[in-house]
Amino acid sequence: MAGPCASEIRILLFAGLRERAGWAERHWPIDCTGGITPRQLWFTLQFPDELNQGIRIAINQQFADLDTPLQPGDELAFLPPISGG
Amino acid sequence: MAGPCASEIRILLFAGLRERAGWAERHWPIDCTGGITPRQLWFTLQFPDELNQGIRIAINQQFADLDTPLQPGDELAFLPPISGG
Amino acid sequence: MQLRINLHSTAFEPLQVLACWQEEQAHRLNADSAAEALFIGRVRGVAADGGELEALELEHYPGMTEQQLERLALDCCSRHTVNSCLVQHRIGRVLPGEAIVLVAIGADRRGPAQRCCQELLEALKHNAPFWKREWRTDGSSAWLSGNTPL
Amino acid sequence: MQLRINLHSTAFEPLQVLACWQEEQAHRLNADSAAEALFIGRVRGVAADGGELEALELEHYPGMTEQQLERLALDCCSRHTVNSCLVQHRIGRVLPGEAIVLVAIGADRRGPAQRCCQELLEALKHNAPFWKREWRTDGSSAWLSGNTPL
Repeated sequence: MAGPCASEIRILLFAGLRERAGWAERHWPIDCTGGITPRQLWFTLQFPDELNQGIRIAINQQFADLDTPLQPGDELAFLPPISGG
Repeated sequence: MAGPCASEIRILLFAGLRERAGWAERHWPIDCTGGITPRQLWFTLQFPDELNQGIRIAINQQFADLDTPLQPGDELAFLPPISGG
Repeated sequence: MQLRINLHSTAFEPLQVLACWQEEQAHRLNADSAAEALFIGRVRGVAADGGELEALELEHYPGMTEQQLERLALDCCSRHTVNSCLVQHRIGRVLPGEAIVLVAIGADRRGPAQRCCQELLEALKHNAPFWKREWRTDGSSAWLSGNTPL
Repeated sequence: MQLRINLHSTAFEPLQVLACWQEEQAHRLNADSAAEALFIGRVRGVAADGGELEALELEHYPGMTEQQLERLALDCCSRHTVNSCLVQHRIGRVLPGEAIVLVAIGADRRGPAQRCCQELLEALKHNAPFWKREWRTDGSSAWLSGNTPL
């Protein structure tokens, strides 16, 4: 809690979303108290996709809710619809 | 129809039923017009098993109903409960 | 539809049989199966009464068993529209750990492959004439009167 | 419960991997599985638009994909009380006919083995981060936006 503040988050994009956005990874400044949510970031970043078209997010490599407040140092990934197996 | 009359049927027993009955195969006289059913034969042959305990029959190697009239030359099998695979 | 059914009176190695089967399928034009569902059943080391099992004896009805397996397989495969069906079944004395049955279904999609594999396994367990006798290590034996629960 | 999950960046031969896995299981005391349900998924030769497929590209999320596969497998296996679980999945460029996924479940009875194999396959198709891009023979490509129907 009293450690140094990472002061940013890492944002990752994958597959079609990455290609449409034109970037794969970005570091985004965040103030030390955190609080911004993936949903807010999605609109700030102005992605070409619609948010309701099956986009899911992961925070620190675990599925999470779009409205989870982010903390400094978090790894946030926007995941387009999955097609594995 | 006008061929020679086989004048008998072949009866086969399997697995536990064969062992309890003490025989595996028998030729049984049947008159040329046929007509006796597996159910009637079952009681005539006085098997130690109960007929309702999952015994099935096959006529000429196909599952058949206990009350199907038998014809001369038929192969009749009494099948105790199946346990394959 | 490719169908092969064999009864083995001695031990068979499921993966070796499968390798040959897949190899043959791969050489058939337009017979690609994107989905393959497989089932391998082996003899348990434990008898129905909980004692140690020495061997399982599998009796069948020569002629009818083969015909019936083919009928069940054709029926199941046509209901699910699959590309290929391999059924291998042991007869005779089978030791713990050895394979009794192998069912392999190839289809274009996973749903039909899985459903066909499952249904054919149930069908042959209940409607192909096979009978199992357990031989226990103490020399005693008993015919099983049905299948293990699903 | 024995669990092994691997991602392969080059082609793997499902039956060879299975042979090694079964060999290892056979050497474990009291780990006999009387029932083994398996699924092998391969790349189709046809793209979603019906054209000829050159290759499928499989992207994943390094770290999360592995963790998520393990979580899904442990969850599914504990719900069905099975003995062993092997999951092999390709990443990178996969050619038509090559295996993409192998799921092998060992259990004491056929029901749990089959249900676990089926459910884990659905779980990983929908909840493990993989993305497929089709490369067509004319050089064009497209990301798939979901799974083939069940």
